[in-house]
Amino acid sequence: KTDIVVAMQLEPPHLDPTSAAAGAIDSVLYSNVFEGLTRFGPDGSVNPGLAKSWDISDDGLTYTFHLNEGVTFHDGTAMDAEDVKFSLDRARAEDSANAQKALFSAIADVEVVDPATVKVMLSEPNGNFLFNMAWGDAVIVAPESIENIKQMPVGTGAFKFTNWVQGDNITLEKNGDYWGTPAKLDEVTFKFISDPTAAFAAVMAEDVDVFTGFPAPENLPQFEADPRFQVIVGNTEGETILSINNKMPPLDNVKVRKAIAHAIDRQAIIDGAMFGLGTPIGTHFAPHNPDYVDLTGNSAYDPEMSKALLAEAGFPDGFKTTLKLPPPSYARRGGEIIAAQLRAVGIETEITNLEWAQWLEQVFRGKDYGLTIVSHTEPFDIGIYARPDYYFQYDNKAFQDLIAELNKTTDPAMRTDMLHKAQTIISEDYVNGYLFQLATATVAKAGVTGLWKDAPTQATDLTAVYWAE
Amino acid sequence: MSLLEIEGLDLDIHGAPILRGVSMSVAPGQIVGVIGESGSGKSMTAFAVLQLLPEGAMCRGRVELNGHDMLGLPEPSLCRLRGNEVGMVFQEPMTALNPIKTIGEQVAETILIHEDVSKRAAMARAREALDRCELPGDRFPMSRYPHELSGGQRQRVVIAMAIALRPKLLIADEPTTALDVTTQAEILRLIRRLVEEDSMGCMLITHDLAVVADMADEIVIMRRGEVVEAGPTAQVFAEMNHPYTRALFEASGHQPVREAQTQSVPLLQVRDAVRDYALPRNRLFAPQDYFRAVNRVSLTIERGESLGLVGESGCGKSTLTRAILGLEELQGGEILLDGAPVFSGHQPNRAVRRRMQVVFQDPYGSFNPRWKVARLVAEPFHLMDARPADWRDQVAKVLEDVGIGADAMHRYIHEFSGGQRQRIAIARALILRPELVVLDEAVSALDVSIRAQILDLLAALQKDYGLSYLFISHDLSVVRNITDRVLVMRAGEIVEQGKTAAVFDNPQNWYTKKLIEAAPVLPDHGVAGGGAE
Amino acid sequence: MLRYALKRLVSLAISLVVASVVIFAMVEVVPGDPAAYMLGINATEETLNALRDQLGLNGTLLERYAGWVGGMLRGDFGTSYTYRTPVAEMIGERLWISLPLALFALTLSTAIAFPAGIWAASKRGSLVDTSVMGVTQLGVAIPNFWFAMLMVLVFAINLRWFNAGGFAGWDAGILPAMKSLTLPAIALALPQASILARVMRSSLLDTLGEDFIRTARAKGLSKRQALWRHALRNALIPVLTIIGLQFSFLMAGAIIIENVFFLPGLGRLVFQSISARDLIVVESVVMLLVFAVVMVNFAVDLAYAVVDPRLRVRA
Amino acid sequence: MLGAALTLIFAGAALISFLWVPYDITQLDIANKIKGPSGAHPLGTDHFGRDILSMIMVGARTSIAVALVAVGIGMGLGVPLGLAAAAKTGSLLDEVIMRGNDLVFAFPSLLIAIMITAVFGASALNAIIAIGIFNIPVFARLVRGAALSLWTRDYVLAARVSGKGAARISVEHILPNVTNLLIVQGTIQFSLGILAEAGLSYVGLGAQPPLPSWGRMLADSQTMISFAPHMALFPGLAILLTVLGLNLMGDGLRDLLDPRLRRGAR
Ligand SMILES: Nc1ncnc2c1ncn2[C@@H]1O[C@H](COP(=O)(O)OP(=O)(O)OP(=O)(O)O)[C@@H](O)[C@H]1O
Ligand SMILES: Nc1ncnc2c1ncn2[C@@H]1O[C@H](COP(=O)(O)OP(=O)(O)OP(=O)(O)O)[C@@H](O)[C@H]1O
Ligand SMILES: [Mg+2]
Ligand SMILES: [Mg+2]
Repeated sequence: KTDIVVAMQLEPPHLDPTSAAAGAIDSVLYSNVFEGLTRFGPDGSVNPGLAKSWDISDDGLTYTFHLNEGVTFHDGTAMDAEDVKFSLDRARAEDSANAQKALFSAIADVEVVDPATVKVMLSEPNGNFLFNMAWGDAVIVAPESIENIKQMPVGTGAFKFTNWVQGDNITLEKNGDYWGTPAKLDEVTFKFISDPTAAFAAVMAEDVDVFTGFPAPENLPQFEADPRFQVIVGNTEGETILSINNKMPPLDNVKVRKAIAHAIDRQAIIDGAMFGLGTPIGTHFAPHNPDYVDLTGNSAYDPEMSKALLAEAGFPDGFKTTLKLPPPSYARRGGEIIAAQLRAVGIETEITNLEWAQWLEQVFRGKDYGLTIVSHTEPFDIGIYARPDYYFQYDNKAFQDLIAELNKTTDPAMRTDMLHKAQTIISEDYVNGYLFQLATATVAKAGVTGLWKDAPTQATDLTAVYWAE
Repeated sequence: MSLLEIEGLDLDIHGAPILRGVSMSVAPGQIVGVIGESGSGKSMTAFAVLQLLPEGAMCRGRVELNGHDMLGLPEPSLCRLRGNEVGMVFQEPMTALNPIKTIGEQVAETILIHEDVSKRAAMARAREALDRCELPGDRFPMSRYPHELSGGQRQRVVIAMAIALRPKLLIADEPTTALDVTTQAEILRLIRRLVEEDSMGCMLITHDLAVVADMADEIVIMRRGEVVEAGPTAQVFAEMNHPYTRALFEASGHQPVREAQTQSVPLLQVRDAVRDYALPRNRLFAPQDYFRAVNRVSLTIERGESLGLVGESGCGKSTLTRAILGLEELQGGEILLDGAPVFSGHQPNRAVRRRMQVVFQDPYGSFNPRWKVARLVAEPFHLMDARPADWRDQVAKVLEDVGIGADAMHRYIHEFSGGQRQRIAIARALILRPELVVLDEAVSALDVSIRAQILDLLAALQKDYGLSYLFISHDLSVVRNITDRVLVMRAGEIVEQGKTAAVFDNPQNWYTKKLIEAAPVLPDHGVAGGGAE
Repeated sequence: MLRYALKRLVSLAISLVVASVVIFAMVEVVPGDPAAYMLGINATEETLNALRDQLGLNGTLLERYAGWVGGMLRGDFGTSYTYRTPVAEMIGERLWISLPLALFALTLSTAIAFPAGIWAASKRGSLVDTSVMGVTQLGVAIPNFWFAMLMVLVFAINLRWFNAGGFAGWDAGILPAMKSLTLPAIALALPQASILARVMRSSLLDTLGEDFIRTARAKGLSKRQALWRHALRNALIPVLTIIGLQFSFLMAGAIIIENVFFLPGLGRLVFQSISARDLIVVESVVMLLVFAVVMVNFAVDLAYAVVDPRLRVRA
Repeated sequence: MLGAALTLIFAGAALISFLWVPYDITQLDIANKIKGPSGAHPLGTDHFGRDILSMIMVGARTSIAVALVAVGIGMGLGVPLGLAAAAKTGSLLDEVIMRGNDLVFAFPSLLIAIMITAVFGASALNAIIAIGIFNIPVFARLVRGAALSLWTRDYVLAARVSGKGAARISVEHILPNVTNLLIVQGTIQFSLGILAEAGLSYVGLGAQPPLPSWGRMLADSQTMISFAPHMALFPGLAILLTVLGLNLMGDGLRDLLDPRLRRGAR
């Protein structure tokens, strides 16, 4: 069998990974259709992509990429240094619609040396640059096909885009002219099933072969018990946190935030909302990262202490605030549990369920909220705590200086040290309630081999997938 | 040999006895009139013949139609007989026809059901039947729908359906009750002609004694599900063995005792009254069209007088009444009560309104079923500035006056019979001690015997309260017996007026003549004649 | 007849205009910026503005309304904010699922309801009547999404006779496509069929009590004949009204049912677009559905005139 | 009879829940989640370990409240509108009211309810408003139709002869005589309201947590139906039985009230 049906929850709004935040685009296209200079491996490591190697100048300001030769886009045109320059310049241009423009902010200039070599000049050293270039937002596109990219994506990957039935599926086929190791599958269909029930039913009925990011953890035991299926549970970069509006009284009081943190029983949330899936965290950092520090002790479940803290802060009878929840079930279910736990210490919450767009508008941009639950899926994003205008509105000069310093630092040991410090600061400032690292579950038919276990980025890399006998 | 033989027919519906030992017979070419007051079981007898009884009905006895035992036959055989050997005409022409089929189709259906003929042949015969019922093809094509015909014309279609196959027996259940006197006369004439032509037997059901007196060869009088008297028409009228027959006869021609009270002082004056109704617009921007329901009508009612107003349905009687009562404004002319206008400055004049009241036709529809009698009768007090403190006593008094009794005050209206209701309606009209009472068909819906009592009551009250009456009716015999003067109205206009006796005995206008001719009259021989002396 | 139709047409046009204003006004107050949604968490203000300009979100209300209505009249429903494809195309695609589904459900409900209603009415008071009435009572009371859930559990997950959801696509052939519509159509049709059967029955019983039925019986028609030749067409008038109304229920009910079975139909399109703040799609789809409902009611009005000759003259 | 009994059971459950429920549903008991029916929890527990019987009892409150207020809105606005339209037949007012009704009818109601709650936020209140709006034309039409025929009754004429104005007649004579119809239609709309609330809550646009609602219980249970069918079965049955009860009661009331109405007014 050389074809596969892969289901996922969200459908991409369009197919240009370089002009939208929607992770669903990467889930379908990353590495399969589009490739960047570097690429993420299954473990989150940064590996060579279209660039087979690179040189970094000693001041860390110039990156010279050596491109693979003989690479063509799916429309037959060649992929060369001009395309790289075009892609990077487009992403950082004034009128760019790139959702992660910050990834490119360090770039001062891009220079074509020869068709197979491109030089990128930075305005200041950036320890994350190669990592940044591996993102889906930094994939290489061609000027010839940019016009229709949203409907007809043309990349360099091992699969070619063939068709999109909006609201239902996207099909890819094997790229026979692939420059690297060819894909093992001939045809791939991505099916979009947003409803958790439908997802369960579709897998059970064997309508689909693989479901990545299976949305209903409660159903996993059934699949595990069924020899027809395998369940792969892996890590993601998603720190699931109870975000707190640090500027809204009484939440601007660190004692109140600490009280909230101690009122929360993480394990109950992981069990109740995620049916046991997820790793508790005590700070905004992925536990599988070697630089992680376990700080869960700072916010151990202790309602009595929580009540005491509230009394100390001047709220012996508790207070009332809002809890705005985006659609995913970790937020909706987690929200109900947290509300009950907070109520137990006297904090009343008014729950509002929001669609993503409303959440972005009200919470993320409007900062009109007291509490919210969301999973921050961007990898390595502790830097957001250095942005006082970010929706937590956490403003700590010491932390900001630390991060600025970190960005300039390339020495690994020093970076580790600084990262430990950063994690501790936000944990002890109780900026947010740190809940758990989101796990991802993939349910697949028994014979499917080669799927990624973890999700270091939002991708469904099928280039190595095949059916075992 | 008789065509229809009913013997000892008992009928129960869900165990309740409806008919008891009914017997009668109809011979070919004979018209048998079945009369009796409402609910006496006339229709049920007819339905028992056709075996079209309501659910839960149980028949015993013998019904034999042309040798067929109707009570014993299975349903398919009954279907073959219905429409073929016996045709039936119903009371309500407005609803007896299927509104969505053409008249041609409906008449032809009778033929198609029973005979194996082509649709074309059936249509041709339907045409013939319609022609026979005086609906000529040039004016009444078979493609017409029922709603495009008048009541009388629809009744002819129903008759055409019933006689299309020239059945041996025709049952007509109150075929003219819903129609005008003039139309009634035509339909009755048609039935008579058809009976003669085909020498059909005919069972003619009616509650109007005068109708059978004209038409029937034999009469059967029913009361509470039983036949109380039967025999050849002349003999029944002459003998009147049963007291009920006598009472019925007497009540039909009842003439209340009354003295003329007219004072020749004009109480109500109507001058050149015009009432237009806006017609619904046909097109969006079409000019507004009007229908003139009352056209330059003038009349005067004098103090203490009873003025009659007669005319066929839709001629504008009720419209005029509404204008007089100040419910609707006139488009021309004026109405004065004792010199004061009913309407002044587009507002009804309350002071004038207090002095007029009205009694309506339908004793069931003229009361709010959710109110108690006291509140109902007291409603006109609304015209006073404040309800008098002793209003309860006044209500009690007026209830006594109309012969109901004060204890009725605390009961609901559904606890009273039609006749009692009409008395309460009169009480309500009298509560403000008005000078003029308008009686719009006030006795038309009542059985003859009750009607007689109400007429007596009205006559008595006129004397006690010093009332003037405007008495509206389409029943000429009643008008003749209770009014001093009469107006004849047609198509919104008054075509003749004068002293009641003069107009009835010597009508001048052709329409008045036609109206009087059409009205069926009771024979004035026999016991009844004697009794009136 | 023509006049009747014209009059209906005028009131239809007015309805549509008012409806468009209401829909537009309502959608315009929706909080949530489509541009923000599309660009996500890390977008900068300038990118947002650039995108808003592209989407034509910066005009005045009146301009935008005029643009929207004008476009629709020309058959141009605008371009989806999120999918960046012409809305007309998206609707066109989804229509190929929603319309067959609605028609399938309507056919199913009529096919069940008519015989059931007629049967029950003709055997009034019998066991047949009682059981038809009992079953329809249940059918009216059952929440259709719950019924759908139970059907998925039984027929898709346990018995595996049908797919749990999704649409096979018309390319896959009529049969597989119809198969994927079967469970949703049943879920949609059941309550509708129950209502319709009840209306059919009571309307028939009313008509059977009319005088003209007695006339027909007196002509020699059997009960059956009277029912089929005279009662049925007359009884159809209230039934037509209900069928007309049901169309609107089917359209709306489809939103929930399409979600249960994840059919990519119009209802789900509305739902998705609401959550994505894809205003233009919401506006257009709702307007289209209202248009469809208004047109169906217009058709029902005309059907009345066909059934009932009295309406043909009463302009 | 059966209808009244079923309705009473659920109304009673809702009332009792104010005083007493088997378990406090604001307390989550994750350790005891998704347990089938047992002695301690007769209908089992849900995914947060809450007692389903208690949830259904408190949920009845929400359903009944939403449907009741929605019917109240529909009656409160629809009845006066219908009375006014009937009192002034053929007038501009009548035309405007009736066209307005037609317009509301032309909208697919659930779709608009979804839009309303989507626009103004999902909450029980907005669900009430959305359901209520679509009740207005139902009552307006019903009342207008019934009132029109009542206006031709002679007792209305008699009231006019007594000098009463249209408003007074509408209140004194028309309204009392349409109450039976209103009660019957009210029960039907009430049951439709419960269904609509369940539907809206099911898609997440009705009552918001922590307010329990039958529709949301179904939504919550949906993914667990395959291994915990009791979670979907009982709330669904609650809806089914309540609606069934109300419908049966509506039919019963119609039979009870209608002939009297007909007899009273002939
Ligand atoms: N379907 C029915 N079920 C029960 N009783 C009925 C039914 N139809 C008529 N009746 C009763 O049968 C009796 C006779 O009714 P029938 O219709 O024969 O009277 P009628 O003499 O024709 O009166 P009318 O002059 O009013 O037509 C009445 O008391 C009536 O109440
Ligand atoms: N509100 C109205 N609008 C339009 N036309 C009306 C209205 N009321 C009455 N008419 C018409 O006015 C004419 C006279 O009606 P009216 O009720 O006065 O007749 P009537 O003589 O009382 O008849 P009946 O004996 O049947 O009571 C009829 O042709 C009727 O159709
Ligand atoms: Mg009769
Ligand atoms: Mg009249």
